[in-house]
Amino acid sequence: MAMSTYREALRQAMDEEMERDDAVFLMGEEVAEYNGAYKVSQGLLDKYGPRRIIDSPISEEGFAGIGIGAAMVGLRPIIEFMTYSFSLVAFDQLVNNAANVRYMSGGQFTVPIVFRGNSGIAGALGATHSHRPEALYAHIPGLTVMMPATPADAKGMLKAAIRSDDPVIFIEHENLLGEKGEVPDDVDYLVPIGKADVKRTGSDVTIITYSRSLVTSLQAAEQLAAEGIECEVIDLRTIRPLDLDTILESVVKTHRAVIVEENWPYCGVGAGVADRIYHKVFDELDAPIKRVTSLDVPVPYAKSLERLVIPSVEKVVAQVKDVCYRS
Amino acid sequence: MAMSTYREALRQAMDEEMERDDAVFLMGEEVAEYNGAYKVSQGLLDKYGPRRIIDSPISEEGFAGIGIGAAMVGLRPIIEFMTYSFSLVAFDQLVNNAANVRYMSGGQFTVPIVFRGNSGIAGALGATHSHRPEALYAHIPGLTVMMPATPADAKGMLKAAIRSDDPVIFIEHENLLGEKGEVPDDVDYLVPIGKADVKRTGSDVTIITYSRSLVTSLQAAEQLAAEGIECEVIDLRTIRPLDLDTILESVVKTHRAVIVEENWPYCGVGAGVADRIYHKVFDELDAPIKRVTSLDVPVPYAKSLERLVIPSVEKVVAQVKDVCYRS
Amino acid sequence: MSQTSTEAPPIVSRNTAVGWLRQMLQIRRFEERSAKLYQEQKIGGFCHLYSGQEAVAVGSIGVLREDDYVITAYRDHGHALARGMDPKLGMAEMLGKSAGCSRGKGGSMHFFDAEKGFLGGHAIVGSHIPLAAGVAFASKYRGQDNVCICFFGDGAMDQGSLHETFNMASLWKLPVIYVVENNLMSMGTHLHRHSWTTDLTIRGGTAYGMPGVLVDGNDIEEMARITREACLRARAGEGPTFIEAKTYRFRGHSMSDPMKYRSKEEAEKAKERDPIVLYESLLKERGWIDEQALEDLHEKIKVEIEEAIEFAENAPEPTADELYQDVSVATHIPQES
Amino acid sequence: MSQTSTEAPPIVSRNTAVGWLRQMLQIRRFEERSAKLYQEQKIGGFCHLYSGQEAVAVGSIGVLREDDYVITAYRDHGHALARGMDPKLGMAEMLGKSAGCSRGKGGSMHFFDAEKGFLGGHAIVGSHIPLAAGVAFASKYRGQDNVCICFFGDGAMDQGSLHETFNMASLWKLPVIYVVENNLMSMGTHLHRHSWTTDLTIRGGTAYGMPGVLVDGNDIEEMARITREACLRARAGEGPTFIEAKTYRFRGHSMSDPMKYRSKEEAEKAKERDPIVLYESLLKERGWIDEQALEDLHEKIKVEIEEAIEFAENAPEPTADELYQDVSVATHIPQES
Ligand SMILES: Cc1ncc(C[n+]2csc(CCOP(=O)(O)OP(=O)(O)O)c2C)c(N)n1
Ligand SMILES: Cc1ncc(C[n+]2csc(CCOP(=O)(O)OP(=O)(O)O)c2C)c(N)n1
Ligand SMILES: [Mg+2]
Ligand SMILES: [Mg+2]
Repeated sequence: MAMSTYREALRQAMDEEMERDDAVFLMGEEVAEYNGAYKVSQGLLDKYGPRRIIDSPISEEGFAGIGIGAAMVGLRPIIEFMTYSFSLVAFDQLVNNAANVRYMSGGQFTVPIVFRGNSGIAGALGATHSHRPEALYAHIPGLTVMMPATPADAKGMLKAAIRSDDPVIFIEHENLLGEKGEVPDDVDYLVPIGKADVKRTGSDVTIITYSRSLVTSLQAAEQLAAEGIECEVIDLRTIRPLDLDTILESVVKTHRAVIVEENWPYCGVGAGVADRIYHKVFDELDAPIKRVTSLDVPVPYAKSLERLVIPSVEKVVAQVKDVCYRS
Repeated sequence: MAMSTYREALRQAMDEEMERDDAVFLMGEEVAEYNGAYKVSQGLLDKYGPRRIIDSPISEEGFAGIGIGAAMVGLRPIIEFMTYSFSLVAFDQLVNNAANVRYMSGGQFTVPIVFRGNSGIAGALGATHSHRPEALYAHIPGLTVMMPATPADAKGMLKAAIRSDDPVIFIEHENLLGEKGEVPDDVDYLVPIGKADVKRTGSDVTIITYSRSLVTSLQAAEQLAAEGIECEVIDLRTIRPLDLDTILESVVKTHRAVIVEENWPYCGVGAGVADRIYHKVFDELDAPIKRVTSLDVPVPYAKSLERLVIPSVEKVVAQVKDVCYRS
Repeated sequence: MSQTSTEAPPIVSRNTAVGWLRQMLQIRRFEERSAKLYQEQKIGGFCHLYSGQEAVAVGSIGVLREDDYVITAYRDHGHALARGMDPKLGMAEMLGKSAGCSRGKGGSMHFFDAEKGFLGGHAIVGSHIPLAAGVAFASKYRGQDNVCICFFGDGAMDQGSLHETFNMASLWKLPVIYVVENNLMSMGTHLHRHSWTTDLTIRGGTAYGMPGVLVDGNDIEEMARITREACLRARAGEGPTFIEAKTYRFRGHSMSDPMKYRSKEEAEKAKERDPIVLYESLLKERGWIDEQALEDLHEKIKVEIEEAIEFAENAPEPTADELYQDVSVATHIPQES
Repeated sequence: MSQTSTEAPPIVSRNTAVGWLRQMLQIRRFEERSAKLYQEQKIGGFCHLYSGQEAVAVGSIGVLREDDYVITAYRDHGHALARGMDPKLGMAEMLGKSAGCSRGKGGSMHFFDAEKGFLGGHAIVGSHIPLAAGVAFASKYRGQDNVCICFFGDGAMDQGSLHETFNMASLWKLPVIYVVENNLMSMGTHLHRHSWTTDLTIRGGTAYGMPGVLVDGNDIEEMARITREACLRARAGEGPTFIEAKTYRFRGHSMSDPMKYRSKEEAEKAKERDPIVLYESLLKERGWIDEQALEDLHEKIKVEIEEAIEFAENAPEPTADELYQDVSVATHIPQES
């Protein structure tokens, strides 16, 4: 165990998996000579050279497809989107080719590929550069969607994603890149795909969250604890497939749930998760599930407005009290 | 009032609006000389000529963007996707440009455009050609999403969409094109955007549905009536913004709801709607909401398998009985 | 486009030549019968026939090595059979049986055959063009000299995926061969109405610094000769080649296309350059095949295709449990409540 | 690229020339101060400076008519100011105030000014290229002869949207002018590493049957002359023109770019061809401006920009109720439970 940032943890994961398997390579904009627009791939070109660390033109649809083709014949590409907002120009490749090739070929071809990059409402980037596309991809059978919130998970989840034989949509958060934490250095440290993690135990309310919203949720849980409300905070980690068991186990215990996410409210991940909880344990709920999401507007540039759009500790605290019928 | 097919109704809507306003034009693949891959634009080239009925190359991203640019300076484009599965290669244009330009320009530019085409699991087309993208677009603030289920609505909704000053994602269903029904010929017959329609009244259960699933739902309602269960069938018509009032009014009356859709189950429209109902009238529900969706797999080619994927009358009947605790 | 080329010493052995003719006949017959089965509604969905273009697939795929790769669009029966797919598997796929080449999950537009290095059958126009470059990237990455050949239509020239991929393929000298089958039509849209120029070698070759070669796609040996040269370049690490194969599709765009946009005359004239008829007479000229042998060959193929149909019709329907199979390598967990 | 061109009789009047110099100085100053404000964290997000490329925007936009349209990418301050945007509005936008040119909702990358026919400010690389063709389509549709000029960088040459749009613009002879500002870098990637050729006139002109004109983007009057010709073609219904403006960006890709990929020498050498310095000396040569007038001009602009900053800093923050404004023309109904 050593302290590393989320950024370093991601790099360690790629580094270790590239050492382990020559079939793994990294391709994307500025990943090589620039050492990554967000420095996630820092040093990898020096270590692995231009054969395996490849700078691409600004051609997301093209290089996403190149990755898929390479994966169909056995390589294990890591395709970096400088940010996930730019995955929208490659959308068809991910949704039609990566997700369908195995099924449409009756299992003859597999697509062991990882698409990774950061996302989120990262600070005055405006509507085009602040997408949280997780719901768009989680909707699609054939894709796995993972979103780490801590340095340790970033490493263990990315290593698991790279070793997965299926296409993984791996979405990081720009504002978490600098977060520090203990990160295991065992080269076989893997966080299993499809397993949520209870980041804080509590008996009164279950907070279900992922990615940066975990930080917000844990801060809220601290505050609430001081006020005598014990929150259990579940970090989904994998958005598809959803670890419903872990969620239900907690909700059946607390009988109350609040979902916190940076996603838009309608037809997003939170709605998808809420629907499944209600369906399974409707009678266990002492109150309707409350949700804290980004507001339903394109993301504005002005920081003073952007601040209002994203989930805040105050909003989480308020919703938790609400499900507890307290104020 | 005259009998027309859903296809003819769509054509009438475009025809009438083009007569009314020279700023309206139709662009897409095979819309002109071929008279439409699905014959929706039959005869329009003869009537309006190549200036206003324009055949495009297979360049969805390009002509979707051309439509948006033309709309920014005051034209009112109707952009046809041969099928909505092909909108995925134009995804960025719809989600980033059409949806955001007005907001990002502080209201200086508007995008009065209609993107239309059919979608659905239409019969042995396979995974790439059977997309139901409504949830992907309904998630995005700035877009309006409309899906007509009857000839009359097809006409009134499309006319309203063309007159709207905002970008509309107008999704037809391939298997409804031949459906016949009474269609008003009043040139100002408009179905208001954002208004659902109670297609059948009943007191026991509320069935919430849209597009082709309305047909399935109404058939199920018939059967159930024979067994003494009266279903109220709500056709959402507009997916975004959702007409929550009409839904809640019914649910508060029946205390039971079943959502029927061709969408995938996770993070789809049904989940989005269920979440909002629970949030508003949790205590009014005598049973958890049941859902009938397409199964969570890429759409297979074999008809024998495809049949299992989509909502069937049997499945709807079973779920309705389930929320009534009957069998 | 004349046939002078084929007056030069033949570039194939008699056996190979007859094998190629056999494959073209097989494809033609496979599709004529498919058309019938489609009308009988035993085949569903969209069904795009290759009739008239057979020489493009057979001639080019005919010079590949076993370890090379082939990928194409939705008009894929010809390429699959040319690559050696058993027509039984193809026909079973058309009928949506689990014995099909894609286990009944792909259908006419999504044929796959891993054993033969046939990577599909892709129905979103242009979407497989990057995949082909990725396959070629893998060969280069591994230091192998096998190549990937990718077929698409003139309409696909207008997709952005082509542009992005061609720049990278050229920049990185990937061992890929792109063949545009220019049948002059993008569905119902004539080439001159969807492309700024009717010379596609400019759009696909010059524009990306690749050799752009125009070839008569109905001249099978010319097709083979040009493809062989492209393979040599690719294997030598000299990068991609763009081949424009001028051809003509005899049938409608798909089974549901009435072809109003074409005169009977045009269609008739085209039939005069039927690649199969052309090759039959050439082989006869060369004394490589005679009437009798030809008849036997036609007969053999009739039988083969009828057997394929019989196999397909008798094959069992996929069972419900197959629905959730092959979504992913890891056990698929349906997100269904 | 020499300046012989400008030794020919000047194509502009003295007043216009001095006005252009004034605009270039305004842009330069606007951005130098923006850089400071960014470091003070008064400006957020991504901020891409145009310093070194001013002659491209000022020279080309300088010959447009009032009813023409301008659209560009995220490196947009220069084009907005060249089109006559009030620096007060620009600076207020940078500071995220509702008095800004996009009401504080767009930011540095998303400037808009409807009054000036400035259509933004687009931050997804290549995504505005089709919009420009659409604007030109509208002019043609209406039988008007106004044009749309669209600016983008060499990196955008690699986006599929360009390919799809250029084919249609050429096919339909749309009155659009595409200007690639070739500053030889796509972020940290040199041109030769992202484009198969460094001659972009082949990729943007020849490849689409448009005239492809190479011009020294630091020679403002050359830029104006070539653009004027393109406008004439467009207004005459002869279709689009592709202009490759060779230039150089003095600063990093964005404010957060340390520019490790460049040597000090390279940067220094580039400064020798600073378009502003070049034009100042040219105008002095011509006796169109003297030291004194030049100093006054610099001073005037300093004052103007300081006033803009003062205006921006004193402008009120947007209020919470503005958050839901301008999502749509119809009242926006938040789908929030
Ligand atoms: C992205 C996309 N847009 C539209 C379609 C519908 N479509 C299928 S084939 C076709 C015409 C293609 O023509 P061409 O590329 O010349 O191939 P050909 O049919 O002539 O073999 C069209 C428009 C599609 N499948 N994918
Ligand atoms: C589709 C997309 N991919 C990636 C990015 C990130 N990005 C922004 S600017 C840029 C480089 C663009 O270079 P160029 O087009 O030459 O313009 P310049 O910055 O030189 O003006 C990149 C990669 C983006 N904004 N959009
Ligand atoms: Mg064609
Ligand atoms: Mg550049």
